[in-house]
Amino acid sequence: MTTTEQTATEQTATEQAAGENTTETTAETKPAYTFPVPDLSDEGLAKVTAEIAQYAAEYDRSGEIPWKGLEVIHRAGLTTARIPAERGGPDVSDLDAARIVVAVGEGDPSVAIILVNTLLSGQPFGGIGRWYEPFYADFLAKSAERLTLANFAGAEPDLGASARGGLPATNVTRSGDGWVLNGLKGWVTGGKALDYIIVHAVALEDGQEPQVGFVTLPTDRPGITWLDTWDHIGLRASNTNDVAFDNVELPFGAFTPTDRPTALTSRPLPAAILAHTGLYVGVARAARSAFREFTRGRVPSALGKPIAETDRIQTVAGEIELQIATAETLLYGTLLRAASGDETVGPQIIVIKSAINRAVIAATQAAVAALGNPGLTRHHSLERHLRNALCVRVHPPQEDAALLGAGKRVLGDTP
Amino acid sequence: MTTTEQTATEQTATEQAAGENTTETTAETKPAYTFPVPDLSDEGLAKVTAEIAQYAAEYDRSGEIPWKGLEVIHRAGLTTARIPAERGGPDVSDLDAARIVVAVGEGDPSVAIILVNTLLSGQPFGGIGRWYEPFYADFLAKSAERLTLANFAGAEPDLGASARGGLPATNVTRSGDGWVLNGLKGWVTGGKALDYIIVHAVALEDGQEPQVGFVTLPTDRPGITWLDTWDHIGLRASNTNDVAFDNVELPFGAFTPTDRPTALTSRPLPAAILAHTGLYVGVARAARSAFREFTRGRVPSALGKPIAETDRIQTVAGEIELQIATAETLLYGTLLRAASGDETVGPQIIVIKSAINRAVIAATQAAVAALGNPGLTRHHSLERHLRNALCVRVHPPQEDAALLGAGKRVLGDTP
Amino acid sequence: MTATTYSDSSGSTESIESTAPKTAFSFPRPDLSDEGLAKVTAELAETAAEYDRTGEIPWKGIEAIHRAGLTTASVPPEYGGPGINAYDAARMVAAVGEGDPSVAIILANTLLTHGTLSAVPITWYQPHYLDFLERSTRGVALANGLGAEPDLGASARGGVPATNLKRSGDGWVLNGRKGWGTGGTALTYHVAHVVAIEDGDTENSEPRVGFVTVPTDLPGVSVLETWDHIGLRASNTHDVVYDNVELPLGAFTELPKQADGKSLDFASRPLSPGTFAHTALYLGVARAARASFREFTRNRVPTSLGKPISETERIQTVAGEIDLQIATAETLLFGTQLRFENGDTSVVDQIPLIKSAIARAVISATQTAVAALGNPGLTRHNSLERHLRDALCVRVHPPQEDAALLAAGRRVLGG
Amino acid sequence: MTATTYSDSSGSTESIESTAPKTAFSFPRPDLSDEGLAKVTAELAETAAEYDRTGEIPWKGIEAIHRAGLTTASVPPEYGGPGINAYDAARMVAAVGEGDPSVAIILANTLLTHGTLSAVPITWYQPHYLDFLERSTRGVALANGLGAEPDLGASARGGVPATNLKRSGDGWVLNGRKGWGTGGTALTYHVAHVVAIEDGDTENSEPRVGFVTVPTDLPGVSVLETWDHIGLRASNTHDVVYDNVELPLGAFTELPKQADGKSLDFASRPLSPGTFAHTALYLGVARAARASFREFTRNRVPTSLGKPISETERIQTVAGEIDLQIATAETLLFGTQLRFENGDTSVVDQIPLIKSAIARAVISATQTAVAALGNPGLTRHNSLERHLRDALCVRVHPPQEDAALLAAGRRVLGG
Repeated sequence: MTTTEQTATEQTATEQAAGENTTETTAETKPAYTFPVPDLSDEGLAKVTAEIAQYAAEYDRSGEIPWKGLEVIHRAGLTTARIPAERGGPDVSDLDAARIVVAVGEGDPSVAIILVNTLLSGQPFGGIGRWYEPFYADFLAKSAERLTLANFAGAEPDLGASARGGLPATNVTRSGDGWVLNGLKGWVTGGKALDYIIVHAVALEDGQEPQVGFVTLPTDRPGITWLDTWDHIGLRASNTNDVAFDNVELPFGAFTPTDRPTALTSRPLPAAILAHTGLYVGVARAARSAFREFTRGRVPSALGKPIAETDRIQTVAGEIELQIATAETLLYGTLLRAASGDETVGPQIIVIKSAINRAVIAATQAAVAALGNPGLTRHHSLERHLRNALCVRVHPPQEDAALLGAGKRVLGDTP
Repeated sequence: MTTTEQTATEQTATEQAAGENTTETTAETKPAYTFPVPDLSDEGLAKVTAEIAQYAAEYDRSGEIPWKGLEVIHRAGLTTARIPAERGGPDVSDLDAARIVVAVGEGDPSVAIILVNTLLSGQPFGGIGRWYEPFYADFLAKSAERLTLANFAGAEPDLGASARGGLPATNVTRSGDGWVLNGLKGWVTGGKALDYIIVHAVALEDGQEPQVGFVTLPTDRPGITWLDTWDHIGLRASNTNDVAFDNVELPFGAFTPTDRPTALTSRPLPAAILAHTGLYVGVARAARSAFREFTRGRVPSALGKPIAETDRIQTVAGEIELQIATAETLLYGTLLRAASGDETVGPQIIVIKSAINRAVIAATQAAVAALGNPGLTRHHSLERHLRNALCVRVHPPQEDAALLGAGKRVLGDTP
Repeated sequence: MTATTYSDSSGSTESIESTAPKTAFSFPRPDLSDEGLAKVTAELAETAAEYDRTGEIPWKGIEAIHRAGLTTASVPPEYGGPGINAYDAARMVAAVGEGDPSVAIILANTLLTHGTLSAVPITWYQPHYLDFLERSTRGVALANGLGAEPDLGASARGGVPATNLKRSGDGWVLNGRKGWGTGGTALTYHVAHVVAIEDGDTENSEPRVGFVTVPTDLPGVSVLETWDHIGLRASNTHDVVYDNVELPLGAFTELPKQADGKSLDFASRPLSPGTFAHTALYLGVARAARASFREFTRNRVPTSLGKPISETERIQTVAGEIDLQIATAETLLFGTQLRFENGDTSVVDQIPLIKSAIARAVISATQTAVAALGNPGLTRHNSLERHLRDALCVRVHPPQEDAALLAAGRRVLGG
Repeated sequence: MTATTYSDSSGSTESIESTAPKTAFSFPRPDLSDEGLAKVTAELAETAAEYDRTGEIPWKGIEAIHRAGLTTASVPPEYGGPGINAYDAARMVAAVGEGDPSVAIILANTLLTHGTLSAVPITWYQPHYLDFLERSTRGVALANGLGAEPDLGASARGGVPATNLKRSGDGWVLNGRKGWGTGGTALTYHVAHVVAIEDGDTENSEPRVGFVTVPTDLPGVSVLETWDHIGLRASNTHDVVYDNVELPLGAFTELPKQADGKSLDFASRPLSPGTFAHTALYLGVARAARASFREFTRNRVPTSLGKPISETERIQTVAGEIDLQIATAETLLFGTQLRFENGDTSVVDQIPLIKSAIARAVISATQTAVAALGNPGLTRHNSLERHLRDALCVRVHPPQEDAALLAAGRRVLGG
């Protein structure tokens, strides 16, 4: 992707879509591209898992953008799996999207989190983000050619996660026919690998109330600086860095106003938001495999057989499996309940997400706690899976907010 | 105890102690009574446990005052164990008081809770209660003759536990030379078995601010009505009933003003307050014995040996023992740390109490969870021990208040 | 046993399946709407506390579910019944369990004996089944499968029953003792797990294990009142004794032999989603606990607070935690059935673990409510105390957690 | 290994105990006041993060504790040392662990090799010990007991070591490999658990198991850099290889035979309170986590909240929970030692369980802090992430929880 290409594409798109601001309006025309339907069989997904897993330890060490894993999911057609049918995409179901994310997360959760953000951003999926049509067309054009990634940028270091409510400090102001963007966004997963960012910002116009909205931003514009802030216990290759905007120029249509954000916990969430959580279910599955491999291979001289053959280790494996069965059933079962028209599940999603988080952490910690040193040394992968699993709690809404929100509902006048 | 005797004793005592209002002033004179020193050896206490335990199931069923168990502890000299040396008592240490309560709680926690209240009320122990000297002299005289019991009455049904702060509605107003007492107290353990109650009340005098204080109240006065409100999951024989006061007449000295109460969580507690918790440590020990007895006796035909010989049951027993070792070390270790001059333990006592509570419940529930039906049927004692253990959380300060209080300290300007 | 005379109308050993007119009966499809089920819940809840106290057979509740058409809801269509599926059976039992879990367990057992929902092939002797259906048209008729024996433990842990049939003339004579015969004297039929002994069998003969259908009004059938449990006190889960009960030859159906020539072993059989019928009733208990928590906290206005405690963040967070556990239980229960229907076969092996996970969630929901409230959660003046005692029974249903964990661990770690 | 030449100054196999002037050395008593220890903590904390990154031997921290007189604090009085007791050793190690747990574990090992605190009789070869003390007067000198072997697992689980001494002329030749040699190349002496093989020993000879003292600068001693752990990353817990290391005959001391003629078995020995030295360092880690939580929450002022999050009830309750866990760990640690000193022998059997309970409290305190904060608890920008990784190592020290539970359960359920 060169700057020249980008600018040309954008100009064309701008002309084509003059006055249009949403994707829906072009839905009638024949799609310009045809994106592949990924192999969603258990075997197909397991192959993807295995291929990505080869590189996961290396990227965990280096913290570099996990290009090899990203190339695997691109080749498998996963990054474009949620592109709508009217734009030529396979538009896989929520359930299949979750299965994809679980499989990729089992291989390398840093790759999976970059993937899930692209899946969530590339379509109004999860209720966040609205694209400027010319940019979306460009995003599709690039996606048809090569690995193309997008993400949503909501949080700001001072504000905390936008899911807790509050106005962003990042803003656009008018400049000629368009806008200039200024501000700082935190925790933008994917970092320099991203092609597009949907930025949560406020539009400041003279004499008007500040207007909250979303800015579609191609990452090759001048004025965008990535700050190398990510140095986390887990998901170390996710490149969840800060990004600063210094007078980034954008066309007028790139800003889409929206309602003032409310806290995530005060409204029902679409079941699709659980896709994020799915990658950690994958981590728990990876921990199970690591536990299995280690305990089947470990033959202490005093015991004379693999420790996997003892009741104690088998019971621990049963506990790990219980937690994974719980996490999987909560994830897939919620999507199925939602799909089956069960309306009671909607308000429960925020707490179900917390329940999955707990199961993921419990599965991984049960494995680690049972093994002593081998669970903690970097000679085995379990140590990495534990560090990755611990990150499950950071995604909004966090547990305390979820519990409080659910409690208010339960104790309110109409439970 | 007849009303005639009581009145006579009280009148005499009133004359003797004219103008005196605290126990300290008579400390110089030779004590009028000599109370026995209880046998505090492990063996001596175990005998008490075994004797009381014989009757515990029966009183759990009937809910009657556990007279047989109370007579055992009276004969063993436990009810008078904390009477100060200057009044002829053995004044056992905090540590020994805790050991006594644990042993009695292991036999019957309903007896133990009546005992611990008498131990806490019979002396300014735990920081609550101040006696009117003539009444204290009468209490000692009765105690020298027969089983004599006292308790503190703080909580009110509308107010909640007084430990959370707030003014009592129960009050004394002036009447002639003395007071009349009116109001309703809740959760007064011991019920009709009590000889004295130290009532937390407010004195209302014309033209003056309400004054909070304690009223020493002999229970044979007219105007005292017990309400049969106790119908609990556990400690069913503790007779923790409500008591109503309707114009109960009292001499002037029976009211002792005190500082306005603050929430228990905002001040360091004396380590002795853990004595209450000790009775539940006894319950956990009783659950351990019940678990041991059942698992050693249960020989399923398919197994052909006692289930106590399986690794699984042994590991559960280990978990029970871990929780009991934790509870005992927290209880005795805190008293020893306090006695050794370790000042850091004072502010920790409120959370240590919660930690003991958790260990007691964990020990009992581990036993129950492992056994299925035999842990839940009334054919075995474990079911009763579980119901009793569940009551550990109701004593103030409750866990949420303790955590909040400790957290404020930790995060305050001088941690 | 009731004194009603009932004489076996046929000595024939032939199945009369072909001669039975399929449309002889017509059982209504119950109202399975949320509103319809809520009405049943409310009606049952009126009498649940009373039956918990007395331990008597909850006839009022049983009659309510009979009137609502629930007891016959799983009668197969070929016998004129609505033949509801496992999903609806779980919804129904959960609603009944929320009202009165003693009624719900009696209902679940009856539903399962109709065979369409059972994991184990349950085959009735046709004349018995037709009689049972005929009685169901005239009034309440209940049945239960009796597996466990006092010495053997739960049949789900494997082993050959001691209860046996011996040949006698044209029929059998039944002797033995069954434990946990939920429903007690209210049952019309038993489906008992027995071994059939033919003349000439030796110690080395492969035992013929199967089920025998027993009308409970035959001479020699009696109930021993052994049930005295912490919860489900009105379930009348007593022992049943067979003393030379004479039965026709056709009343016994042997379980199909497996590939190794042995009878189907309960302990190693895969579970079907129908086995969630029992689990569902405890989901109902957890919901009842949530409702009780809601009611109490909305009405409790401590004078020192001046508003309902339901308006504090602490109580709201507790309510959120309760809701998290209930959402977990619901999604595990219904989500598993949906995964199964959706063709996800990986869930079948996980069913025992998922049942354990639901049990944990039910207990956790209830205990969270109780722990947060102190005395009001433990007194019998409020219903929460009863819900806690009922919830604790969830763990006793086979397969128990330790067995589920060990079996799953072996599967996970196996070759 | 460092290249420093060190030649064994004596080939004598006689103990020179009697000829050693008892007052040849004089080691200062360290400042054990709370303030004195807090100063050490603060100094260590300055460099801990850096050593965690590099994994190098934490020389700055080691020199700080040497200057403070901690490394020689357990030298017995007869050798001129302060011979501190187990209680003060635990306080000291906790303070060092709060600053840098990698330094603390190296300290704890050195303290234990002086023998006065050890559970196992550690006997030095006198010339080695005098040399070790003499070096300690000149600069940092560290020692460690090496028990575990890669194949054998932790020596605390029993078994005969493969590392062995064979007779060679007047002395021994040492061969083998030891795992988890904390301190790595910083160590001056090893006290290694070995088997001594004499000429003429057969396979059936009872193995002579004991300890050999090894100056680390002898030819044939080398360190394999195997340590790459989640936590205690600067502890340099590498493997040690002995390749034909020549030692004098007196360097080996056999462990006393027990009544059954076998050597003292590590796995079945009772633990002494001195074994809490290792546990204490993790108490320090938990305290460091609390301090880190305090600092972060007092300084974090989200714009939407407008005040530090430490002023919210939610964060205060979390801090209370952390404090509860730390109070539990402290009281278990110091309370056990006080119970022991107070003559309460029942606590001895409970020590392995109490260590497990402390481990749970340490992990719980740290995980509670991390779970409440989201990203700030997991990023390496704050120290909490490091404290979590360090705390996770608490479980690896023998006896591990499963072994402790099983052994205790057997004791509880035994005849």
